[in-house]
Amino acid sequence: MGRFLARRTGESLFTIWGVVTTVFFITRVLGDPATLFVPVGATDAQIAALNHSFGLDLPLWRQYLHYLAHVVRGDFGRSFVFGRPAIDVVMERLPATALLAATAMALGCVLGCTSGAIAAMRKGSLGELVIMTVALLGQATPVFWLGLMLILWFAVDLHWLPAGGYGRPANLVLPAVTLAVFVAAAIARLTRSSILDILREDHVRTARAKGLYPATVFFWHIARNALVPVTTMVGLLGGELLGGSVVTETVFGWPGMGRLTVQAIESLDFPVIQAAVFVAATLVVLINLAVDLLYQALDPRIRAQ
Amino acid sequence: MVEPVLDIRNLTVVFDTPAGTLHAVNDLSYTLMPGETLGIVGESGSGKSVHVLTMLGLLPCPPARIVSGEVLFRGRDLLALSERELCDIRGAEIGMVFQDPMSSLNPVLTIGRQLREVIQRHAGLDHAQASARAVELLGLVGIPDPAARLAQYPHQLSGGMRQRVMIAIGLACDPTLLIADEATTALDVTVQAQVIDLIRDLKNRLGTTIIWITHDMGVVAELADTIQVMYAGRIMERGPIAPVFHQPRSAYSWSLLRSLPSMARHRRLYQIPGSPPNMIHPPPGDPFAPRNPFATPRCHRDVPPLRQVADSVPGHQVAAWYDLPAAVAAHPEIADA
Amino acid sequence: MTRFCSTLLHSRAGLAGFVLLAVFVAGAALAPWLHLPDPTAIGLRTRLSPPDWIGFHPLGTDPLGRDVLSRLAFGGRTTLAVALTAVVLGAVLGTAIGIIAGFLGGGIDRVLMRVVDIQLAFPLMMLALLVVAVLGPSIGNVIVVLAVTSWNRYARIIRAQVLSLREREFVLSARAIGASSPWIMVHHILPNVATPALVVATLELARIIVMIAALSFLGLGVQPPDPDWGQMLAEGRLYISSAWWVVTFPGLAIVLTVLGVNLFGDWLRDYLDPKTRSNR
Amino acid sequence: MPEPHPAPLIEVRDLVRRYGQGRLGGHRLTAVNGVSFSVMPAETLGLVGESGSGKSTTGRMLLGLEPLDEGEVFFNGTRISGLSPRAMKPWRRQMQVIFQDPYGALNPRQRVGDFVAEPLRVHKLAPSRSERADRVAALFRQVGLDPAFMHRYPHEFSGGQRQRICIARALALKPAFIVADEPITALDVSIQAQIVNLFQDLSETMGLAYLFISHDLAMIRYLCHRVAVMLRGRIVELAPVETLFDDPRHPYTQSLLRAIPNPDPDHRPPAHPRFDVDAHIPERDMEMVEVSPGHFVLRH
Amino acid sequence: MPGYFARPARLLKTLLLGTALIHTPALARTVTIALPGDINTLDPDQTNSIGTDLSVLSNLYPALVLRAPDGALVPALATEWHAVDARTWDFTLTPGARFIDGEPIDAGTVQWNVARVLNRSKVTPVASWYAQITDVIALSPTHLRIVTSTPYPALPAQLSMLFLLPPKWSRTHNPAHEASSGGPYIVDQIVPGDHVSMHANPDYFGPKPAFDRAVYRIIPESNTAIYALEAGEVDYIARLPTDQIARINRQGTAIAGAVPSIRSVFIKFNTEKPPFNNRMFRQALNYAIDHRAITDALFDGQALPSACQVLTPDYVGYTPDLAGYPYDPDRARDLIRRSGVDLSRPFEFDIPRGSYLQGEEVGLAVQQMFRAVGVRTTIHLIDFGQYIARYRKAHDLAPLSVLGQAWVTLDADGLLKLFRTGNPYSYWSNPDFDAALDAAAGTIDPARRQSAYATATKIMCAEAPVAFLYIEPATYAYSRRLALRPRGDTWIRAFDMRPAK
Repeated sequence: MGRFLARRTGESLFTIWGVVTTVFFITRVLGDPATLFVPVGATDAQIAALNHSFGLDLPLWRQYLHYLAHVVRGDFGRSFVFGRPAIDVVMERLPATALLAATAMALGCVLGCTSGAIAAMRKGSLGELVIMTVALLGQATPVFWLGLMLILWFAVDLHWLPAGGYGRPANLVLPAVTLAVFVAAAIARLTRSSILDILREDHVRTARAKGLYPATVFFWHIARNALVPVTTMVGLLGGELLGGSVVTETVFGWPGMGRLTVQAIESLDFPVIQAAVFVAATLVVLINLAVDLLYQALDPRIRAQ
Repeated sequence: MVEPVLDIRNLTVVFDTPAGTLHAVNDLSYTLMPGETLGIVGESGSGKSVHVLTMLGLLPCPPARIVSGEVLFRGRDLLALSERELCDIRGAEIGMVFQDPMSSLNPVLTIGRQLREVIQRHAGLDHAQASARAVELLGLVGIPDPAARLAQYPHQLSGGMRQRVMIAIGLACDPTLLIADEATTALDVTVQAQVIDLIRDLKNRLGTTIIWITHDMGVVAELADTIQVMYAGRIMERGPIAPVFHQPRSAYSWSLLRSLPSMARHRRLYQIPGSPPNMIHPPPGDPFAPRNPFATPRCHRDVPPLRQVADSVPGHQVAAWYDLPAAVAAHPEIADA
Repeated sequence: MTRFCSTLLHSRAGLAGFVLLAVFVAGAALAPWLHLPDPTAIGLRTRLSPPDWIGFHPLGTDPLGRDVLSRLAFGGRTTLAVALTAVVLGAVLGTAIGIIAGFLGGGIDRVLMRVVDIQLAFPLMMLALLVVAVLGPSIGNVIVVLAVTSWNRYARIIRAQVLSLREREFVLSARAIGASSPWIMVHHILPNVATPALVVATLELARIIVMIAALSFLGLGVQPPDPDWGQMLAEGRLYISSAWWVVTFPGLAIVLTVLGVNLFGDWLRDYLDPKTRSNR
Repeated sequence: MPEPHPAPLIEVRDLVRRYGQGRLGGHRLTAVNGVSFSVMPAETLGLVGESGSGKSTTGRMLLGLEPLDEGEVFFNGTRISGLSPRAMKPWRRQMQVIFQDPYGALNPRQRVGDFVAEPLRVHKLAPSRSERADRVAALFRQVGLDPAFMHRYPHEFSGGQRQRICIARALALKPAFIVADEPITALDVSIQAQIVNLFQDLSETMGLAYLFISHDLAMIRYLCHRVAVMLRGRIVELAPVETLFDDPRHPYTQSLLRAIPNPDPDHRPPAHPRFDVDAHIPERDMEMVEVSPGHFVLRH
Repeated sequence: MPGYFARPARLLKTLLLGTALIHTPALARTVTIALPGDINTLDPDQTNSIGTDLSVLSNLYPALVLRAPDGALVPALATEWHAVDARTWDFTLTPGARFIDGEPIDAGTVQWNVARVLNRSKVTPVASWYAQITDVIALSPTHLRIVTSTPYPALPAQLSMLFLLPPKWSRTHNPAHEASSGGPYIVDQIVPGDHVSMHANPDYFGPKPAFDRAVYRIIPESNTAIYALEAGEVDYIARLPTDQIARINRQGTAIAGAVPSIRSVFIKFNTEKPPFNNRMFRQALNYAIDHRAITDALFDGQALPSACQVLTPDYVGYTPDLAGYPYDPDRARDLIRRSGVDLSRPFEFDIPRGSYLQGEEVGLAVQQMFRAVGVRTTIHLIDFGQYIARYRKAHDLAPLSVLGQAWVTLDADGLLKLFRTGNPYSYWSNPDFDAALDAAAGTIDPARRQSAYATATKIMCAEAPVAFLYIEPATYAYSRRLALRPRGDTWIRAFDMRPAK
C-alpha cells in the first residue's frame, strides 16, 4: 500500500510536471500580452516597460527555470490582467466550477446508474428502449446547444428558472442539468453494459443457485461488481467535466475556472492560463488517484497487487 | 417403494439462437433415488449441464426455452414453481458446485460473506450463528484454520481450497441433493483426488444424494453408483457402474472407454471418427450413428428409445438399435483398429 | 457482406443508425449536385428569413441571408470530412503507438504511457483551445488538434489489447517459426487490433463531431465563409430568440448524425465482437 | 548429470527462470529452478507436473520463446541459447511447438492456409504462391485435413481440426523435434484419441522427437519413452516410463500416480493419501541421484 | 466596511441559504446592470476597459471631471477648470471631500494618483494616457495645477478617466482586489466573475445617486443577458445584436435602441505591402462597399455609415459634410483594372473574433462585396490578442483586416495620430497629412484645430488608407423601471440611472 502510494505519487508529480512544462511553452508562443494591455497609442518604450514588468524580456530558458522554481512553491506569478497572484485568481473561481461539476456528477451518477441498471435488468422491455434512446440522444447532444435550448425553454418561454447567474440554488439548476445529461447518458450506457457482462459471469449463477433473494443478488453480486467499471468512468468523466465546463460556463455566465481560462487565453494572461491548467491537471490527477484508491476498496484483487 | 428424489420426465430444452434453434436437451427422462450418486458423463454440448441448470431456473430464458417435460423434485414439479418458490429450494434443498471455483465465487466479497449469506437466507440464523456454522462447514470440507478464512477473498485461496469453499456453500443447508457440475475439471490431479475423497466421505457421513457431472470416466468410476452417458442431449446408456464399464452396450460408451490410454496400454487408441454433431441440425436418428461403425440403417433413421438391456443387471439401460456385443464380435477389425 | 446486410437488417437500432448516417453522409457527399443555392452567397436584404417549406429557402436563411439548407448540406461536407480525417489520423497514430508500446514494452512503453498520462491530465478543451490559439484557426489545424486529443484513446485501448495478444499462443507460435517482431506486429497484431480500433473509431467519430462543433462554437474551428455545423450554431446563437431555425437545424444535424454514428457503432461493435459472432 | 545415451538431440542444462522484480524486497518467483534433461532423436520425453510447476515455461525456454535467467540449451551438441533472433532463426526450423489451446493458437484473422504457409514465407522456403499452396495442401493431407479447407478462417473449425492445423504448421519446416504443450487437454474426449494417434504416426513416419508436456499421467504412460516429473520448478524424478510407473521413488511421484482417477470401478482406492506439496518444496541444494540405470530421483 | 472578496465559506453559506444579495425586482431602489465582460481589476490604473472595469470603478472612486451621458464634460471633484496657457491647466476642487476611511480628497490626492500612474518603476498599462503630464502642483488643497509637455487641449477629457485612490489606504491594501470608496457608491460584496453589489455613499461630496443600491452582474453571453432582462433579473444590458431592438420594443417589457458609438469601424489595409500601396486599388475597394447594405440590412438601420473619415460626430475635429465614396461597383472594377493589380490569388483578411458588434458578419459581407468586383479574400477569425500582437508588435498586419478604433478623449488628435508617419500603430505615410496634424497639435485654439483636422481628414479620405465602413452602433436595452440617457461611449454608470417616473 505504502509502495503503491509512493509510486503513484511519483507518477503524479511527473505528470503534473509534464503538464506544467507543456503549458509554459505553449503560452510563450501565444502572442505578446503587453501590446494587448496598453491602450491604443502607447509607445514602444511603454510596451517594453510592461514586458519587463511581466518578466517576458528574459531568455526563454531563464523564464522557464524561474517559472519552475516558483511553481514548486505554488507561485504562478501575478496575473497580467488581475494584478494579483494568478493562483489566487484561479482558486477564487474553483468553488464555482467544483460546485457545478460535483452537482452535475452527483445528478448524472444517480440518474445514470439507476436508469442503466433498470435498462440492464429489464433487457428487451419498452423501458430499456426508452432509457437507451434517451441516453443515446443525451450523448449525441452538444452541451452548448443543449444549454441554449434549455435556456430558451425554461428561462425565456416558461420563466421557471434564471437564464444565468450564480449564487442561489435556482441558478445552479440549468447548468448542472446541462452537464448532468452528458454524464448520465455515459454512465447509463456503461452501467447497462457492465451489468449485462456481470450477469453472464459464473458467480452470479452461483449466487442464484444459493437461492438468494433477487434483491440480494442484484445489490451484492451484480451492482457491487458493476461499481468497478463505473468508477473508472466516473473518474474519466470527472476530468472531462472540469475541463469541459468551459462551454457551459460561457453559455450560463457561470463564474468558474473554465470561463476564466478562455478569457485568460484571449487576453494572453499567461500566469492565469498556467495556474488554471495546473489546478485542473492536479484535480484530474487527484481524481485518478482517488479512483485508484476506491478501486482497491472495491476490488480486493487489485488490493493484493 | 422409496420415492425418488428426482424424477425427470421428457425434458426438452432448446436455445433460440440467430442461426436457428439449438436442441440442447432432447426428451430426457431419468430418476434418482435417495442416497444415490449419479455420474453423468458427456462431452461439451451433450446437455449434461444444461438440463440441471434449466430445471433450477439458472439459465436465462430467453435464449433458453423449455419445450416440454416435468422435473419432480420430492414430488414437486420444479418447472411449475414460481421463481420465488424455486429460490427457497435452491441452496437449501438442492446445493450446487460449479466447475471453475475462481469465476464461480464473487471475487469482491469475502469467503465468510458468501457462506453466511446462504446460511442466513435459508436457515434464518443471525450473523454470529451463521459465522459459527460457516466455520463448521469450512472445517467439514477440510479447510485448515477455517475461522481465519472467513475474512479472506477468493483470490487468496488456492484452486483446491476455493473448490472446497464451493462445496461448503453447496452443503451449507444440508441439501437433499447436491449437484456438482464439472467440479474437479479445473483442478490438478492430486487436488482432484482429494476433492473426490472429500465428496465420498461426505456422502457416507451425510447420506446426500449426488449428481456428479463430468467428462472424465475415471472420476465417475471412482465416485458414482450409477453412470449415465449422455450425447447430443440424450441418454445413450445408463446403469450401475460396473456393468457399464465392463460391458458397455452403447457404441458411444464403448468408443469412449476404448479411446482412453489407461485402458489401452501398448495398443493403438480407438479413434472415434468425425466430430460431435451440430445441435442446430442434429442427425435424424441415433445422434451417434454418423460416428458409429456399427450403426445399422435404422440408427440413421429413428431415434432409439432407452431400454433395459436384456442380458444385464436390472437398471442397465441403453438406447441402441444394434446389439453391441454381437456387432463387435462380427467386426473384430474395428475393435482392434 | 451478405452476413453484414442480413445482420444489419435484423437490428432495428443498427439499421436506424445506418439510415441516419447514410442520409447525412449522402446529403453531404452529394451537396454539389443537389442544385442548392451557393452556401456562401450573402443576401443581406433577406437575412433571417423564416423557413419556407415550399419556397426558395426551405429551412430559412441565416444572419447574412445565406440559405440554411444549403449551408447544412455543405457544412456537413466540412464537418464530416474534418471528423473523418481527424479520426483516421488519430486512429493510425494511436494504433501504431499502441502496438509499438504494447508489443515492444520496456522503456519505449513507459515513455509513451507517461505521455498519455500527461495528455490525459491536460484538460481536453483547454488543450484544444491553446493549440488552436497557437496554430491559428484553420481546417488543417483543427484536424491536427482533434487527432492530437484523440490518439491516446486508441493507444491506451490498443496497448491493452496488444498486451493480451502478445501472450496469445499464435504470437508465440509465430516467434517459434522465427518470425521477426515487425513481421508479427504487421501480420498478427495489426489484424487483431483492427476491430477494437474500428470500435474506438466510431466512438471517437461521435465525440469528434461534437468537439468540432464545440471548437467552432468557441470560434476556433472552420473558417468562414465555408459552412460548418458548429460554426452555424456559433453564428446563429446571437439570434436564438428571434430566429429559432438558425440554431435548431444545425443542432439537430449534429445530434442526429452523432446519434446515427453511436447507434451504428454499437451495432458494429456487437457485430464484430467474436463473443457474439460464433455461437459456441 | 550423466547421460544414458551418447548423442542427445536436445540437451538442456540448469535452466533457471525467475519472475517479478528483484529489487526492493519484491518477492521473486522462481518458476524454473535448475532443470536439466535431454531428448534423444525420435524419443518422446514426457514432462508432468501440476499447474504452476514450470513445465510449460521449461518448454518455452527450450525453444527460446522465454528468456533464460541461467542455463544452456544444446541442439545436436550446438549451443543455441543466448543467440540473437537472427542467429536463432535457422535453428527454429529444427524445433517446433504445439500449444494447448487450439482456439488461442490460431490467429483468428488469418486464413488457415496462410497460417500453415507462414513458416514457409518467413523462411523463404517456397517462394512462389503456387508452390506454397502445393506444400500446404500436402501438409493438410498429412494431418488428415481436406486441403479444400485452406481458405477458411479458424472459427469455422472444431477444436480437433484446429489442433491438426497447428500440427500441419509445425510440420511445415520439417522439424526434428516438437514441444507439445498439453496438446490434447482442451479437446473433447472423443477427439483426443485422434490427435494422440496422429502424434504417434508422425513420430513413426518422420522420426520426430517430442517433449510431451501434460498433466495426464495415463496419456504420458501411453505415449512417452521417458518421463520427467516436475514440482515447483524442479525435476524431482526422471525415469523410463515403465520404471517410473512401477517403481516411483519420490513421494510426489507416488502421490501423483495414486491420484490418477482409474476408470475401472473395481479398483476403487479406499482414499488417496494426502500429499502436502508445500511440505515438499525441493530445496536449493538437493541433487539428483541415479537409483537405477536411467532412473534419477531428487534426493529427499 | 470596505470592499472585500467573498471567502469560500461565506459563498457557501450564501448559496445554501439562498440569500445572495442580488436584488429582486420588487425592491424599487436597486438597479441591476448587466456587464458584457468580466471585471478584471479594481485598480483604476491597471485597466483601460471603460465598458467594464472603469464603469464599475467610476461608482467607487472620485474623478476630477466626468463625461456626462450627453457627451459634455461636467464638474465632479473639480468644480471648475481652465487653461492658464497652452500647456498649463488649473483646477478648483470641491472642499471637504473625503474617502470613507476619512482621508481627504484634495489636490495632494490628485498629485499622488498621477504620480502613481506615471511611476516608472512600477509600470501601469494606462501610463500612455497621461504621458504628456510633466507636473502636478498642489497650489492649495483645493487648487490644482497641471503642466503638460506639449499643448494638450484634451487634458480635461483625459482626466475623466483618472479615478482617485485613497493614498494612505492604498499603502496597506491591494487596490487590485480590494475597494475603498470616495465616490457615489460603496461596495457591499464582490463575487469574482459573477457580480459586484454596492450601496450609496452617504458622505459622497457630489449629488446623491438615485438608486440606493446598485448591482453589476457579469453576463458575457448577450442571449443570456437578454433573457435576464426579459425575466426581470437585470435592468440594463448593452451590446445586443441590432435585430433584437425591434423585438424587445415590440414585447414592451423593456426599451431597446442604439446610438452611434464613438468607435468607427473600417477595413485597415496594410499599405506597406503591395498591392495595397496602390492608391487607386484602395479607392476601388472603397467604391466596392455598399455601406447602406451594411447599415440598413445588417444593423437594421441602427448604424450610420462613416462619412469618409475614422472620426465620429462626437469627436472634436470631426468634419461634417464630407462626401465619401458612393457604392459604385462598376467604377471599382474599372479602377482595379486600371490599377493593374494582380488578382489571381486571394488576399488574407483577418477579423478579430468577438471584438466588434456583429464584426464577423460585417467582414463576411465585405468579403462578398469585394468578391463581386473580382477581389478574393481568405478570412481568418483570430483572437484580438493575436490580432493586436500582429498589428502592433510584429508590425505585420494581414493585407486586409476589420478594425474599429476610438479615442477616449473624443479628440481628433488621438485618433488621427494613429495614422501619422512613424506612429507605431500606423502603416501609412503622407507628409501633407502629418503636416496638418502637426499644425493642429501646436495650438489649443479650437478654430485653427478644426480647420487643420478638416484638411487631414480630407487627405485621408482621398488617399483611402482604409476602407471606411460605419460607426458602430452602441446598442442597449433597459427595463421600463429605468430612466436614462443612452450614450455612445460605453460608460455604464449606476449613478447616471434614475427610476422611471
